[in-house]
Amino acid sequence: MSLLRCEAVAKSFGGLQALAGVQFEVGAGEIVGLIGPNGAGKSTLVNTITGVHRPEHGSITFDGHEVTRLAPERITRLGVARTFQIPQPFHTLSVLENVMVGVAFGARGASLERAAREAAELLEFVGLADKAHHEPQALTIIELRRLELARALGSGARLLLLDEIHAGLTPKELEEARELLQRLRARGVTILMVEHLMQIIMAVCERIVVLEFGRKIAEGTPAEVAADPEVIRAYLGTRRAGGARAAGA
Amino acid sequence: MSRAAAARVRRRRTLPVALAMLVAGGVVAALVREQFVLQVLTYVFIFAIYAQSWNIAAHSGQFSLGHATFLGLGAYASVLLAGRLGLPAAVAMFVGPLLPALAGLAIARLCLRLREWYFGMVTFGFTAIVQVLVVEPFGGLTNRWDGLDAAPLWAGGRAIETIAILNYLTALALMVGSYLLAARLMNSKSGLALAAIHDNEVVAAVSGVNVRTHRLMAMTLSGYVAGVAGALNSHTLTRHISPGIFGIEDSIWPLLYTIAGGLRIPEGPILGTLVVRVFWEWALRALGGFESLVVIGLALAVIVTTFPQGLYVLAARAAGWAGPRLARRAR
Amino acid sequence: MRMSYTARCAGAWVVAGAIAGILVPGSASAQTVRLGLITSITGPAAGTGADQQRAATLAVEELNAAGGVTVGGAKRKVELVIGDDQTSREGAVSGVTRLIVEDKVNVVFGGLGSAFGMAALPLIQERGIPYIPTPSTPLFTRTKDMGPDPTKSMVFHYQATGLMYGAGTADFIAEGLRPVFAPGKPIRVAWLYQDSPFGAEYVRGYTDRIKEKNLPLETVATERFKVGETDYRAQLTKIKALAPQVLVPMGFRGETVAMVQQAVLDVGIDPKKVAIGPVCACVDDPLYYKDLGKIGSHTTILSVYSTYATPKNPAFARWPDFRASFQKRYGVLPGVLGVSAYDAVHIAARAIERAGSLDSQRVIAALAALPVDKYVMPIRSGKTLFDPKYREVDFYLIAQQFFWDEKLKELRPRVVWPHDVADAKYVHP
Amino acid sequence: MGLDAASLLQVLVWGLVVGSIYVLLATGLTLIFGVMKLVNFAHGELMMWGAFLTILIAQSTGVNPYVAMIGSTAAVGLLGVAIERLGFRPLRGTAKINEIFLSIALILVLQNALARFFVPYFRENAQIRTPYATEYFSLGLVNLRYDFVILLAVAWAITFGLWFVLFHTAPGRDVRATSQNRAAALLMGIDVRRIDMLCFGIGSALAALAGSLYGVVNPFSPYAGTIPAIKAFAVIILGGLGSVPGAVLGGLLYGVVESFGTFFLGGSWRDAIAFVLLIVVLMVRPQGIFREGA
Repeated sequence: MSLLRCEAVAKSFGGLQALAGVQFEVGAGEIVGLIGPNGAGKSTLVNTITGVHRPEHGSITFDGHEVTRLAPERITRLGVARTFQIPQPFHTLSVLENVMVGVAFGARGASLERAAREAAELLEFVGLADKAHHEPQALTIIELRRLELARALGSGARLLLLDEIHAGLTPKELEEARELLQRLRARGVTILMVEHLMQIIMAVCERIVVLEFGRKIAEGTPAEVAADPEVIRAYLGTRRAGGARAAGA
Repeated sequence: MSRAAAARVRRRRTLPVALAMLVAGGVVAALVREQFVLQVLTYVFIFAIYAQSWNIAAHSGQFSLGHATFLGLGAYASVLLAGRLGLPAAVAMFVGPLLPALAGLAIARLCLRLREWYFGMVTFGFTAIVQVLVVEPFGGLTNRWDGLDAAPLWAGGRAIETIAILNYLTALALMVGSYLLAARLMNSKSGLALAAIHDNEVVAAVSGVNVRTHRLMAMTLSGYVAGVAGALNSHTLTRHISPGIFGIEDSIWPLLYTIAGGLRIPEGPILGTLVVRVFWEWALRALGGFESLVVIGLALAVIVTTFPQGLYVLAARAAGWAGPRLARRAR
Repeated sequence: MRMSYTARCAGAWVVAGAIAGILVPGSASAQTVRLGLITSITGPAAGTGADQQRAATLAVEELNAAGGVTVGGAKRKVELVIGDDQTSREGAVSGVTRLIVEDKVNVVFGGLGSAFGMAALPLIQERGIPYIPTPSTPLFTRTKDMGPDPTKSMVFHYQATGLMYGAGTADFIAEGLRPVFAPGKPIRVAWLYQDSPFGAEYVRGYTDRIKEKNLPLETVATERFKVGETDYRAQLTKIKALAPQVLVPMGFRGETVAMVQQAVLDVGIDPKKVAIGPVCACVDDPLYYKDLGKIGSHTTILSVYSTYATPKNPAFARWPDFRASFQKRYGVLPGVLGVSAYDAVHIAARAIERAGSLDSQRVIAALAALPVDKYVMPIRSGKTLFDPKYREVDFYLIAQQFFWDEKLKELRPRVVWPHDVADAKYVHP
Repeated sequence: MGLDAASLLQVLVWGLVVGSIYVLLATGLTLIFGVMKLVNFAHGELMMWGAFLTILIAQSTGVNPYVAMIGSTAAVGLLGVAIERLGFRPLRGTAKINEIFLSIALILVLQNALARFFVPYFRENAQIRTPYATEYFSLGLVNLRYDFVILLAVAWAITFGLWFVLFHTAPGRDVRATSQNRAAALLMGIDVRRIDMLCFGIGSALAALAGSLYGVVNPFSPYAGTIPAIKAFAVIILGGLGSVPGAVLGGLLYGVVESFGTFFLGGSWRDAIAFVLLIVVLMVRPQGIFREGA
């Protein structure tokens, strides 16, 4: 049974068609990878699913609810949460308060006291317990990503959209991240992850959706996708052209 | 460790600070016989309320450059209610500000998609527009540039000194009230949402915060509080209002006072207004003329370049009260 | 724990309050007669404020040179205390407050802007301090707050009002300009005036007078501009298209200079076809003659005090002496607002002497009963200085026409109206 | 009521003249905003310092005021550099609103320091008198004073010159790079602090020039700069922050709308009408005319 369903989703900026009729599903409990060259529309898709952008065409349903034109906070409260490619913490709030925002206003809508308790637990879960009262500026990039993850989890996510949370990690850190993903899955969270690192996609994802120029060009298991001639062409092709057309994050 | 830390978040002591302000204000009233000092302090209290209203909007990231809209509308509405409908000033003072509250709501609604400079400039523009509206289409009601005399809050029959003390105490009480309101708000769940919106609206929204409602709420509340300050000012100190209130100056004061004291800290506007205003009066007195204003400007420049987090954080650090949270807020 | 926090907070706020108390010094001296001049020392009107300050200082020096003021048999020195209204309403409130509650002056006088003076009026009424305002608005003594009995008021307005100027403008246009520009027909008049209480009253005085005397004046435009505006071209373009025969540019000095220049040079209103003026008496100041330049030839001004001309009538007899002493003391000539402040000092001193006391009520009574004396501003009525009905003064207005003086490279005036004091006829260019 | 072609054309000319001054002010502001992402509200005070220094230099040396403008523009440019070094640089990285606070403090300092010297000389107002003050020629329906022609020529020459420098020279490229991405510019070896200083200096110099030209056609005082400068902010917001074409188009639009607003609605509406325009435009395009949506 599918948790998230995107049907013919289209979105353009000015003259640029960022998404042109994207169609796919994510089943409950799955870990799905979303890949594609720079400018393929991955971040735009994440933004569209979470309500930051409104699509011109198509429909998005989450858990049976039509969410296509809902405000971002409504979608979040239904159980969709995300992280950002470049971590964007609330910089005047403490690490703990950052997570509290998610707990207090997400699907659970907790009181401040409960939010503080649960946020502390989540920080423990992502390994930031000792930084609870630090300011986000004091965190490393990896810690910031974990903070984003905790905030997203705090909002009661059943579907988690992870936007390139593995970029620039060392092998050891990658291993830790992978382990964290497994633990997330153990909590029953469905994951749609945008990723450039094929290594982790191949290792973690059950299914992969490939975008190019705003269109889905392939979908399937890691092995199927890796063998798809379209995908190979797209990847080799854009390496040369360079990533000039970055869709807005 | 983490649970203890979590518990600490909620512990911001506002009631003792409010009580302390009341006590200190009362002590000053009892000891100081100098009329002029009382008058200056009454001004400080009223403008601290006004600055607090700006601070509330700023806490949600809505940095208004045209707060005089609300100050002025509150004053006009209250003065007209008292003058034309014969409402007691004490009642009009709280009913009238519903108009600026509504204006705050309307402006916030129109400006939902705007932030930073865009928001600031549009709010500034509204002040200029409201001024023309007050003068032109509503000129019959508002007496155009002649302005209106405001009914006194504390009626005659009493000695002038008594009225001055009553004005002082009223302003003090309302200032403490506005402090409690702001402090409670900032420490509440809504306050957390406003802070999140201040930092990043998109992330706040995808964390489940209803950005729209909170922005509207903050500006409506801010408009109301600013309106009360405007009404209080005209019924106690100036006793006269004119469209000049919708000028640049009155939009600048709350910003100046709040930032000097400590942005997004409920104590900030109060300390800022007190210190800046008293210094201002002193400099005008001691030096006089253009030189005094140059010195005031230089002093303000030094304050902001050396203590960009404001005087409250400076004072709190000196007294050893400041946690990291306080420093973060003021950034 | 909690108590100590409260105590610490309270301590901090008390310290802050104490700093407030220390920083704001208090002073009072009972030995002198203290006259408080409220005027613009800072802000956009500071230049004219300085003129008032100089004129008032001159008057105080004259009084003290004569030994001071006799109060109850003893001579007391006069002390001038300056309050700065910062050219703003808030500034006026704070400046007047300081004069009254801190400096404890016996009389408050002076001021340039009607709006600033009016903003401070409630304070003065509350405290019952004798007040001789010199801005022009008649509201000082005509507001309903003065109560049904104006003789209880403590305000004595010493300046020609906008209403008087407006009426004088209508009279001068009808008697002085119409015979030249529209003999036998209604004359077409366009206004460009300051959007302020002053401007509004000025126009009100003008329209009231037309109605009252049924004057053959047709008002074709009443354009306004905001105080501080420097570009009047759009309004002047509109006025030009309406083909008026008289253009009345009404505003402060800098505004008037710019209006006349922009009308003639930029918009192309031809002074040969359109009479420009009379401009407001409040601009009669040496700088107006200097700044306006040759472009102002043949324009007119309605004056209550002239910088250079002296009409042949006893009402204007004090002008040459006053100009000489001011010039001697400061090296420049005063403007009309300086003159009113100078007079106000003498009036206050005289009233205090008559009262024989510094008690506010007695000084007010003495002011109300003052007879005419030889002051500089020309007074028409003769007997009583302050009109008992409104406590205004009926000043003698004259109209002057400007002519270019090639030797001085400046404009100089000739009195052209009213006809009984005129020393020249109006010249059509 | 005066709806003839001559009047309308004349009003358009007044709008373009005022608009050109807004363009100069706004270009300076947008240049500063581009690299430093800050707005100096004391821009109008720098403007009036420019006008004052021009009149001072012209009167004391007897040179043509248009020549004196070179000196005053350079002097205010240096003043701008000093303000950036001593004032705005220490505030980098703190709350944005602190920069507004500082510029308000600067308004107090610059305005009153100017008034201190200005008032004894000129009292309330001064005007820069050029040798051509009474010379004009007729362009069919409209009259144009030589001073207006010079104003338009200087304003547009400077604007195009700046555009050329920005888009066709190496320093201009550095400025644009810093404007687009400060961190990347730093990595590319651009001395962004020098760019800051340079742009603040040039922006201030443009303000001084705008003030001098303003002082030729209008009376000015130490207080006359505040409103034009605020309108110049509105202009760059209207055009899109950091956009030079936006500043140019916005400035002209503002001048013209203001002029016609005054003509049709009356002088009371002069300031408000321009803000109505701003608000209407921002309701449709929240990011201004010439800026891509975020």
